Amino acid sequence: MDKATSRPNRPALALHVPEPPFRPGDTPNFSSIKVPKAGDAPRPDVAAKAEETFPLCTHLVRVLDEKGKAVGPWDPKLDPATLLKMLRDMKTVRTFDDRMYRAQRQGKTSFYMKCTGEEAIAVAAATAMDPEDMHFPTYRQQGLLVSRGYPLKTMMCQIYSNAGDPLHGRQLPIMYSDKKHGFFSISGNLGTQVPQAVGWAMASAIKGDSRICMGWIGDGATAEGDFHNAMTFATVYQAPVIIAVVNNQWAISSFSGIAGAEQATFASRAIGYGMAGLRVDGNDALAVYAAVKWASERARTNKGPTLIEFFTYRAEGHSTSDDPTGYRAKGEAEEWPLGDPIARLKAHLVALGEWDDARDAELDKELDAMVRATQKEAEAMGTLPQQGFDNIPSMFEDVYASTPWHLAEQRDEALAEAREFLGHEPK
Amino acid sequence: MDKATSRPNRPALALHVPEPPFRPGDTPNFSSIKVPKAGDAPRPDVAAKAEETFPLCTHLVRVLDEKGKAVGPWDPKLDPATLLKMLRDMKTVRTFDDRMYRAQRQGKTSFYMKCTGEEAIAVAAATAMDPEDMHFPTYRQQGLLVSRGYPLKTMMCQIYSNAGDPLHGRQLPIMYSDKKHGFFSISGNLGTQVPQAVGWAMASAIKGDSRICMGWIGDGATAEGDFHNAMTFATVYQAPVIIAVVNNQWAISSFSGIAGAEQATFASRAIGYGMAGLRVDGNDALAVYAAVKWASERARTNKGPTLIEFFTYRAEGHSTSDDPTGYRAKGEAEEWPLGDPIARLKAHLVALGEWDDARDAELDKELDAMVRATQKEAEAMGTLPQQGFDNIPSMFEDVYASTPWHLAEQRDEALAEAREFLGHEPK
Amino acid sequence: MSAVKTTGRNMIEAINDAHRVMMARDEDIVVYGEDIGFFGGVFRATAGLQKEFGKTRVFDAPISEGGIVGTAVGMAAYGLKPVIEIQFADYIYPGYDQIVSEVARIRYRTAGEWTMPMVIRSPYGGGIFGGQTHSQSPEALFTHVSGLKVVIPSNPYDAKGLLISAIEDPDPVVFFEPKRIYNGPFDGHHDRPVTPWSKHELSDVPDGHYNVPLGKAKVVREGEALTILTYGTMVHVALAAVKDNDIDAEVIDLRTLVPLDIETIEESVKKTGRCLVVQEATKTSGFGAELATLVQERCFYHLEAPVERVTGWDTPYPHAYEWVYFPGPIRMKNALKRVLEA
Amino acid sequence: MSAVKTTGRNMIEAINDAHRVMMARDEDIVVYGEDIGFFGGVFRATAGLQKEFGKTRVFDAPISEGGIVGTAVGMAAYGLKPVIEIQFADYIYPGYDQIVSEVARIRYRTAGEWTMPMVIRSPYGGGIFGGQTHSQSPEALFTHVSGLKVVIPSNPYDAKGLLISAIEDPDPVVFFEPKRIYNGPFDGHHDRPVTPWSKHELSDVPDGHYNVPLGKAKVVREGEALTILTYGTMVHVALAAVKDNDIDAEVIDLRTLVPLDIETIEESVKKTGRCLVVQEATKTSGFGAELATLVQERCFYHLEAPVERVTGWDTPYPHAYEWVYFPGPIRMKNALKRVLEA
Ligand SMILES: Cc1ncc(C[n+]2csc(CCOP(=O)(O)OP(=O)(O)O)c2C)c(N)n1
Ligand SMILES: Cc1ncc(C[n+]2csc(CCOP(=O)(O)OP(=O)(O)O)c2C)c(N)n1
Ligand SMILES: [Mg+2]
Ligand SMILES: [Mg+2]
Repeated sequence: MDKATSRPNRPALALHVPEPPFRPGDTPNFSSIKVPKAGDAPRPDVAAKAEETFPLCTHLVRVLDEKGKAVGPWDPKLDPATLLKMLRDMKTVRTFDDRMYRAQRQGKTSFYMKCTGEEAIAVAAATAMDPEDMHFPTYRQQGLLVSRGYPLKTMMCQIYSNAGDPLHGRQLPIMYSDKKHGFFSISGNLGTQVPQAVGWAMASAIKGDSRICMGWIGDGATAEGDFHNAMTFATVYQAPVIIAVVNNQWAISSFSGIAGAEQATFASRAIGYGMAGLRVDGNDALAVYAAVKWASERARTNKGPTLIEFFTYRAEGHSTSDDPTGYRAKGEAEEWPLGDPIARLKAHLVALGEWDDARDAELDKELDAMVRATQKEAEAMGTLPQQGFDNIPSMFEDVYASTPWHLAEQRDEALAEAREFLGHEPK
Repeated sequence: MDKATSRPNRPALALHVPEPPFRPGDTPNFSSIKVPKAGDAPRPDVAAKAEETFPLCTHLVRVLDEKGKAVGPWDPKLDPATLLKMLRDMKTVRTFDDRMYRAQRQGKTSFYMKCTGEEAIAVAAATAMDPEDMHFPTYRQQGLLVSRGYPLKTMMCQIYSNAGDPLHGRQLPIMYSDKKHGFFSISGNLGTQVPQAVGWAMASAIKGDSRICMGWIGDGATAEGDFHNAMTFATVYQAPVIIAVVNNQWAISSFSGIAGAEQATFASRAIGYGMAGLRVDGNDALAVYAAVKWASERARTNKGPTLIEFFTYRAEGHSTSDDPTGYRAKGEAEEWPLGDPIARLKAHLVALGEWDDARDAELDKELDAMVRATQKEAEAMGTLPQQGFDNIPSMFEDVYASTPWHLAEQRDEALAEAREFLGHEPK
Repeated sequence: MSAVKTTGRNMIEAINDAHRVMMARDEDIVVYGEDIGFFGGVFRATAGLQKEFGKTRVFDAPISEGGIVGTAVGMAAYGLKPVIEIQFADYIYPGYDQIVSEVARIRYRTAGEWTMPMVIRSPYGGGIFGGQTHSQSPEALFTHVSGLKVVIPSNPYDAKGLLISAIEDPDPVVFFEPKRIYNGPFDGHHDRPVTPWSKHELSDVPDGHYNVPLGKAKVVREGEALTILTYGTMVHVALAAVKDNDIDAEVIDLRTLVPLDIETIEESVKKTGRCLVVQEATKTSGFGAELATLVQERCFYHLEAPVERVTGWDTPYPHAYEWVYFPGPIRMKNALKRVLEA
Repeated sequence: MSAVKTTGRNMIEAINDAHRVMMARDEDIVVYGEDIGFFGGVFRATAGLQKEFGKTRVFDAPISEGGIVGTAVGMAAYGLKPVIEIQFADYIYPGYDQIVSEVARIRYRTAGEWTMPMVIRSPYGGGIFGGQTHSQSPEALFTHVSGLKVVIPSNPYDAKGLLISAIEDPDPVVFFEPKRIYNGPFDGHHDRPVTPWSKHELSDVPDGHYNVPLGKAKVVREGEALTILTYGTMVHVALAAVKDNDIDAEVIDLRTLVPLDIETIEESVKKTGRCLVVQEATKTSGFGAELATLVQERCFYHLEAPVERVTGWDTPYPHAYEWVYFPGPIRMKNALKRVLEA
């Protein structure tokens, strides 16, 4: 290269490379994270100008205080039945995650991803939206499906790529898709779903429909150009969409600083576009519910899109392919100042007098049994190692609406190969 | 499609499609544009926290008042020689644009793009930066080259794709490139140069160099994912870079609202990333100079990147391929509230007692004569219609550092074809 | 049956009319792209549509090809049929991820629950002194992506009929329009005056709805000496070369690249025993390679000579050297000679 | 000359070592990509580099392939040599515009004033149950782009030597690493136990600097019956098939796809008179089509049979049907039969 110049009065430049506060071996201490008091954040009118929300982009909408009391203007004042359903759904998600993680470890499938510590977000968001509303999720919103009553067995069948998999074994485990439950096909490609969510919302607006849409993305993936594409289109056309950034502090091994979190919150991105923005305690199911409700009412009344950052923590590894002890300090999840979302919602219900430890333990048992039983049923339809040679023609379907000659030829060739490999006609 | 649902208490959604205030046939009236008084904007310390600049993202840094006086904290207090050089450079750009536009109309080349009304921006930016600093320009920063003393004749030769074209006739007219003048090769693909500018700045920081970098982009092109990529990388690594958005209100036929300007200024994008941001009167050479100086000092002292929006107006068509009367009202340029940058700088010099109408007319004449003479020289080296069959082997060079067999074969074939077409050995 | 009313149209007018006909028939069609609304597009393909169908069905988009395609995916998922314009094929790359990873895959990965009926229109090809970034022919970057259909018309009649079929197709179609022949056919003789479409019979374009089916090639000239496989602008260059050199070639206008009309190709090559494939795109890994490979795979024992290629060179499209780059009459002639004399 | 010291290395270790050797020799090399810094990359290719060479030469990048490539362009323009990692080839598309429109073109459009020496590394290919988006083989989307070199190693020795050559090359190199064979060669028999690289002679990797030149193929098996052209994982599948079926094939590991070693190919095919091209990528418009076309263009009169292709199918790579998709031993055997018995 040309020689770097050093000139009078021209100091040497230096590159800043962000580094997370703790690495393996360190003792995590999150006291530097400012956690505003529950109830502190003001709640603008749903029809407020976007700029009224800007202070909330660096604040934190919180409803549940340390004692499990719901406080402040964002308290959604939910009835106990709804609260209990959310608790149940969140626990279901966690139980499901644990079972499926084990199933992967047992070699029953290739891959799994948990959302431990983030259960409140998808579950409360699903609860706050209408069932007809649409979601363009990432891979950590299994709570949407659970909350909307999608069969756990079908989820498991997808994970096992077995005969009950509605996606015919084509997708990586956990890449669910279900139109009826308003859950768009998860993509392996990060970020792509957010402009898609905006497009869906634009379509709904074009048709004078009443359904709105929510697009989900992780903190790390906000760096993709598609995030900007989504923000731009949502702003320009004032699309009835909610864009949710789940900031769980990590993107595989990269901490959120690598996505820009050192200089601004993710909610602040909204300010740059003149979009309404909220930063929300993602481990507080009530705050999540209230924020999504607020944004959905705004979208529903043609007041424009909202960006919501859910501040949370990825309590486990990125996926079954990941071992976080290689890059972050042990015990971070325990130190995380926003606590565990399930414990906090439980405490709230207990504080309300609607719940107690005994019932809680009972529920855990019930869910564990239910998930185990469901797992048995799902496994009766097969696990991954047994898959891959049944119904081979299906593999050549849905590339196009109908099968062109070249795929027909390839299908026949594949069938002949399978026949030879198996020593018999494939099923 | 499924039928759009209409549900109780769920109002019909509607798509908002931005529309510029004036269309052909309308009488433009820009009184709704808020133009803060010159001198009004505060000037934060160069080392200030990024957030101190946020109010400036919706303000407008202006130095020259209506009487041509330089006022307020941003007055760079330039010496008359510098001011006169800027005036001369801006006039040179305009004269050059006019001549080259005509040359295209006369069939001497395929394409041309003017920057009329925007001359202050590139010229004052070049003046404020060090000559060793780097630019990643778009196609409307010819003022950078002019200010840095790049030969007009070489620019013309590039436009004519003739024997004097340093780019060997490979690039569309005006897609200049010159390393010595710190002017990176203009790309036909919008937006790509901004993350490149950030990368260059990162490299300079990695090497402990002292040179900084400026990346340029139009208002319309900010919608590209690459703009976000640039903002993200610049923020994360605190790259010593200035990102300049030239908001000339139009992107071919689309007004800035289609890029998101209805909801936020382009400078505001900076806030979303926690980057310093300035919004500057682009028709005020002194304000441009002062803002670039501020941002460059910031970058140079490892205080991080700055986004600057230059607020201006594209006074002519997009290019020789465009006729703006098809989509915007006549007379917009004349009504533009920020005036003409050349007239304003001239007025300032007159107000300073350093200039007068006679000298101004003299200068115009001189520049006109100089540009015409240069044009003659350039045309003596050929215009586009005569090009295309000389030095054919050069067309196969620089695809790679050395010519692989397949390009060598193709070169020989092309030469044989040319021989046959011309009826003689090509030059 | 009464005679079909026709109107003389160039390719742009034919494409414009296809939009108009389909938008009137199907309320779910939305049209957007850069500068396509009020202004009607830099090539005027969408002129008048916003006025006729309103701003929420025809509108300008931000300069974000990724956003244009990405939102189109969402719209298609909702149930609309987006017909989007990428201003130049050279600028499709920022949308490439959404096209390859999403548009092309969604039917498959959702087992057909979500489909992606959409048309991605884009002017492509050189010959207008557009330099490196207004001249590219990137079709091979799409023919390699399963799940996409790739269509390229060569005249106004086909342009309208194919675009209507593309819009009606249940699958995503990348629709490349050879911009060099928007206003008139081009025979490759850049040094001769051009003729407008009005002199050409295929500019007699029926009013109203009609289809030119996807996946069907057209034998535009019957012949015995060799088979020429081509599409877009090069159809005209090939026809002219055949005429200029007085060769009894069978010229096939593929019209759809994926799925390919293999039957018509095989039938012809088996008859002629010789084959030339012609593309304007850069040579290496172009679609011509797929064509040549298929032909020799399926007609090997009928071939009397290697399948030859006429292509652009493996360089960017250099502004001033346009006519050295463009696969014109001499390149055609030499290749014809090679194929016939081998 | 003293004997070269070697160390047993798998492909990841060889690639890691190439980085280390080159970074020590050339201060202008910077390495970045998603998760490649402290953690050392999801496949560990950059393990230990940050510690050894510091955070400003080895660092994590935001999840923005467009930004990674875009900033690399700027760094190369400055004079550095970026060696960047795209975590999976399936995720290269957001960076496609910068690669195609910028990286590949800048030397040309600046008449050589700016060059783009950089290496874009990315794991590619299937066979690890990665499903549709961790299995793709997109090499043909790059071989069509003039200005890029495309390199694919098939063993640790070549991986290190080719990566060193790629880093030293003055032009941009897209370096695809067959992830299926990172830890051991794979013969396509998914139902048989795998062997680690340590059992393979090409895991005996010299320490320090050495080159395997770009643009040179390697005849990995000499033979007379037919020529097999392939690269990456498929080299091992081809060798195994040849062995299993006791065929005297000449197997050529291309190593560099662009620029191609046409001499070695021609020489071999002219000798054997038969040719099979083998790619893992989807069939239509794959690089195999270019190979088959070149072979029949240049060796037509030596060919006794059509050039056949063994490829993946024209579908996405379906998770559960991995071994139906993968061009394994049976597909190989059938194709060998076709080529030999024709
Ligand atoms: C375009 C693209 N690039 C890279 C990857 C690989 N990848 C998968 S998940 C992941 C991290 C995402 O982090 P974040 O967005 O924060 O989501 P989280 O996993 O924390 O929920 C990466 C880099 C990908 N899937 N797609
Ligand atoms: C990626 C890409 N998309 C589209 C175009 C076509 N195009 C060229 S200039 C232009 C308008 C740019 O407007 P703006 O960024 O505001 O810059 P200005 O022309 O006003 O200086 C468009 C759409 C392009 N060159 N590149
Ligand atoms: Mg995360
Ligand atoms: Mg503009």
